[in-house]
Amino acid sequence: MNNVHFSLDITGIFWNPIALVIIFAAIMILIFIWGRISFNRDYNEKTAQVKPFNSGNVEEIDYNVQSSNLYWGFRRALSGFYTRMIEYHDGDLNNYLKWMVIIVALCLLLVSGGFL
Amino acid sequence: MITSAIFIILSVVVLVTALLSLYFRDLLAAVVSYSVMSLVLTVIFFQLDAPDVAIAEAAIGAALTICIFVIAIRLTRRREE
Amino acid sequence: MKVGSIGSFLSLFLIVGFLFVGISRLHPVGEPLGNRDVFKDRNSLVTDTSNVDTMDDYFLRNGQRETGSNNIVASVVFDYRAFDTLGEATVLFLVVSSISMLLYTALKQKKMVLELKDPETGFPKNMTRIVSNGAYLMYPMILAFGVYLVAHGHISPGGGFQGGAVMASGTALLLVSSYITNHIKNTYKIFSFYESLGLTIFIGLGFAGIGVSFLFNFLADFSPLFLGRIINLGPNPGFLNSAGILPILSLAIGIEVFFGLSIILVSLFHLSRKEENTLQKY
Amino acid sequence: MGNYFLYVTVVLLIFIGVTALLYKKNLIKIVIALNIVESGLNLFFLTLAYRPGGTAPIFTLAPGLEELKMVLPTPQALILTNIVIGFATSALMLTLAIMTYRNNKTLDIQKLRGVEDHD
Amino acid sequence: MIKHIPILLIAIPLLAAFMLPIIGRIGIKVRDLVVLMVLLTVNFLLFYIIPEVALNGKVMYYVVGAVDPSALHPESLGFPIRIVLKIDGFSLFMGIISAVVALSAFLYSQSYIKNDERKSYYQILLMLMLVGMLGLELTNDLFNFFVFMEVLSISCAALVAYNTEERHPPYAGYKYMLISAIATSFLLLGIGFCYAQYGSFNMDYIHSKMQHNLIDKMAMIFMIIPLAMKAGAIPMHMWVPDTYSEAPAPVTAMLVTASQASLYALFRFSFSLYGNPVSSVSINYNTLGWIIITLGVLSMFIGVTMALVQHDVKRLMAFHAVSQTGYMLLGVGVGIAVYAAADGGSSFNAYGKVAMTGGIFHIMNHAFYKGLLFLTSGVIVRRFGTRNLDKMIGLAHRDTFTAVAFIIGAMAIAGIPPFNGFASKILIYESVYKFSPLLSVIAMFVSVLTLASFVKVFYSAFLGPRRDDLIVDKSPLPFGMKAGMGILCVLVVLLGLFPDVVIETLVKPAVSALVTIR
Repeated sequence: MNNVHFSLDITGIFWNPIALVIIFAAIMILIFIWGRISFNRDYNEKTAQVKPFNSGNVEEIDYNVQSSNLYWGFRRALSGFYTRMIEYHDGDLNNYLKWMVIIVALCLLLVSGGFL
Repeated sequence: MITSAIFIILSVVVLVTALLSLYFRDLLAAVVSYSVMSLVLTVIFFQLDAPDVAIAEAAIGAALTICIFVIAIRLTRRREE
Repeated sequence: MKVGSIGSFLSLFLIVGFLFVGISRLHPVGEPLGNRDVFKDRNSLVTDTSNVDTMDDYFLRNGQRETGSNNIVASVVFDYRAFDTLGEATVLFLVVSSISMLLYTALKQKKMVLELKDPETGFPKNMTRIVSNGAYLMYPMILAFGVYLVAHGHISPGGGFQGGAVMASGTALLLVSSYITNHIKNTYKIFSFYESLGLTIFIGLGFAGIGVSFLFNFLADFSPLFLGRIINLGPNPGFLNSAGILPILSLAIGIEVFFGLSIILVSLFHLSRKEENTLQKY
Repeated sequence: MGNYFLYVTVVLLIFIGVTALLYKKNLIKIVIALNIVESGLNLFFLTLAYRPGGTAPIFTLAPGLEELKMVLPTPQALILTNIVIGFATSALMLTLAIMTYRNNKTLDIQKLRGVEDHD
Repeated sequence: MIKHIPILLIAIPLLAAFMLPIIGRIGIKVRDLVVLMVLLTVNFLLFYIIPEVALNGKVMYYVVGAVDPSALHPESLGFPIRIVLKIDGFSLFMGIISAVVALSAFLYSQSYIKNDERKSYYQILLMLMLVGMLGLELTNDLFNFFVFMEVLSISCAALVAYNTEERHPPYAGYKYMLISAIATSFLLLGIGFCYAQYGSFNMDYIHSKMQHNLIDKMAMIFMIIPLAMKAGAIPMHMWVPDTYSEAPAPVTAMLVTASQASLYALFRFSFSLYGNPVSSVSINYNTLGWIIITLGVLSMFIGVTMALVQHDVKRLMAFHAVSQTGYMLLGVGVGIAVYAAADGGSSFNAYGKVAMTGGIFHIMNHAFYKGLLFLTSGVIVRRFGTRNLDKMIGLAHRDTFTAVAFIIGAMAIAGIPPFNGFASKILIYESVYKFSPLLSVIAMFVSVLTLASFVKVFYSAFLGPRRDDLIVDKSPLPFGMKAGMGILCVLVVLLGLFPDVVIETLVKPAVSALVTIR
């Protein structure tokens, strides 16, 4: 316990969480004070602001973005990848086991090739 | 030499019954041939000078396992679809 | 998934090929131990470690002297590797608990059905008197054989597992032949109590030896009258009151295995009995 | 020779069992296949323990001290354990299969994938 | 009495579990108290031996049933004949993780699981799950390892299928059991080959006699790959989301730890059983390391990309479990790859050891924050009666405690300072960067995606207006659930604020227990 300095210091890596927390708290206090001075409150319960728009909507509205569609652009861009991946995760137990057998065989090939 | 011959014959029986128990579409027949396999294995274990294991295999592998298999088949369905 | 299918098939053949290569290179286990000279100096009381180079060789030379059991397999199961046996008993206890937990709701749901004959399948619900009486006649004999196996575990082939399994097959016979599933709740309570009792005896004996070490065979040299009889080394007929805690451990495992397997059988059988009228046609 | 043939049997049993595990669709059939693999493993350990011309490692049954040669006791003890573990495993799997059947009315792997409403 | 601690750690929970059916008839309160006391005792014993094992570097041996339990074998005999338990730094590290998570899962499930007769079976299984984990972490005997692996698998499978009346859980339990049964069968085949070669089951003895010929390498493959499957490495991970999402929440938190136990065994086998980098005949460490790195990087990337598009909250978290396992595999894999490098260990000392430290520290962090996240998911699912994220909103109005716990867990898993995920991830990033910059960049990118997917969960489930009509269960949060989450919350924050304390006391001894040569 002698070399404990409350900071992470291992062979070239330095990281001090306590200092970060103190700095972070100081910044937050500054922002809070600044916000008390200059922010104006525009949250109003009587406008459409309070309506849900992400999940749990009562009526279907055209700007409804459900949480499963949240990263739709990402999914669209990688649609080929995702189709393949979801095909692999089809819940079929036989396929799950096949992968293990394939990996075992590949590693055995590495052994026989003298690589392992 | 005699023991070798016994081993070879019994091994062939074990392999055939194992294949049969996977081949039958009727699960009850499959379970019965599995139990035959277990019984023949018991004889092999006895020939391998392991009487302790042979008794255990006879009681558990050939009797109790079959019992729960049959109950399970009774509770589900008999044909493999 | 076509690629995976073909790939796994090829992989299977590859693995089998490797296994064949592996088994062709196996050297006979324990062959260099020169077992023929083992029993020359049988009556020396020191531990025989000369030229012992494998574990099994040590067991064969010293097992009889250290544990007082003629059956070396029993001495390995209940003394040298008794901790494995404890784990294995745990597995059985675990499965009994899981099956009780999983079937709890299903067993509680429906009312008991007591029809004599299933109209759809035509299976008789009660066997004929010959079968059930025959089973009743057989049952004590099976039990007696099981008890014999348990009690003579350290002398002849047998022991806790085997005896318990044989006795449990008697339970299966009784269930199949006469359909005793009344009083399921009481049966269940009694069986689970005895199962816990067997396991508690086992682990309690383990704790009893903790002055030296856990599962230490403290009765082996304790008293010649109580389970500590010194046997002649080498081939001998053996005595029931030798081998220290081995017979008690064997008895505990026998109780546990018998009641545990019986609980599994009774609960599964009871479920099938309950659902019989909802069985589909074969 | 017979010894070596038993090893071949072991490998073939494991091969048969694993193949069935990979290609059979019925839950109960899969349990049978698993039991076959376990039987192969049991046979493997006992064949390792076997020595031609030996006797069982029990002194009550042994012949005289001369030419006493015993098979190895440890694998036999382990296989005793493994047999009970195998029984326990298959009992649990069959119970789970029964519960699956009660809830889904099928035992076919491809019909009960369990991920239908996720993708 | 201190020399008996290794066996007491396993035997006390076992005794309690065996007697629980009898104790349960006395009264429910007594039963709960007994289980709580046993779990506290196990925790206490583990923390009690930290100074001796971790700080002084002593290895505790326990020979079960011998005349002198701390002497390894009779003097003139070169090998142990009985089962040996061994506690070194790594075992102790994993044991502490298991015991702490088990304690909080038990506290949580006291309120989460309905209080009927099934609950005593549930408690038995939970305790035996802890026994299985502790057993396979403490043992030094291959067959005993197999037995405890079976104990662990069977209890996990039964607990996964706890909700038997719902549609999917029994089949999920079947899946878990089949996967485990196959894994343990292959493991037993490997153990058989080891026994055929060396006539013993003791890991240290086999390690000292290891010849590294073809059969040994085959046995290694048969032992390591099934363990990787049980730890959930890609491409053998597909069972993970299927089973984790169907289990009750506290069980899922324990399942994460069970997977870590398999990971422990993988590292243990590749170092303590096969590791001998300075001998002339040895396995090729570079290849083995790259195999593990490849599995790890694939796990990280595919796990997180699959998690991003899920809309089942528990399935999403399960994919994250796969993804985070990749970090550990990456860290330790880099360590293995440079373990026997030709430069005489200078690269290993420069960054390989740090990578291993990071990877192993990540095991602890992952077990805690992922356990915490799964416990909060239990609250979410209970409140809304569904696992679908589309049907959730505004839980933060009602459950502030859960929301705070979720934020802490999510920030920890995304590697945001000052939580514990960052402390281990920075070690992995920096050391892996010296090994291969690309891998480090991938690891950071995966962290970003992790944050993105947890933002999605937080946004869907906690933010938004209050909607009481969607909430099924309106009862206040019970004390037990708060306590379970609270313990893990505190640990996550503490590990983040004082990472060096844990690294010095627990992680570095764990690394040096694995790395015996250098």
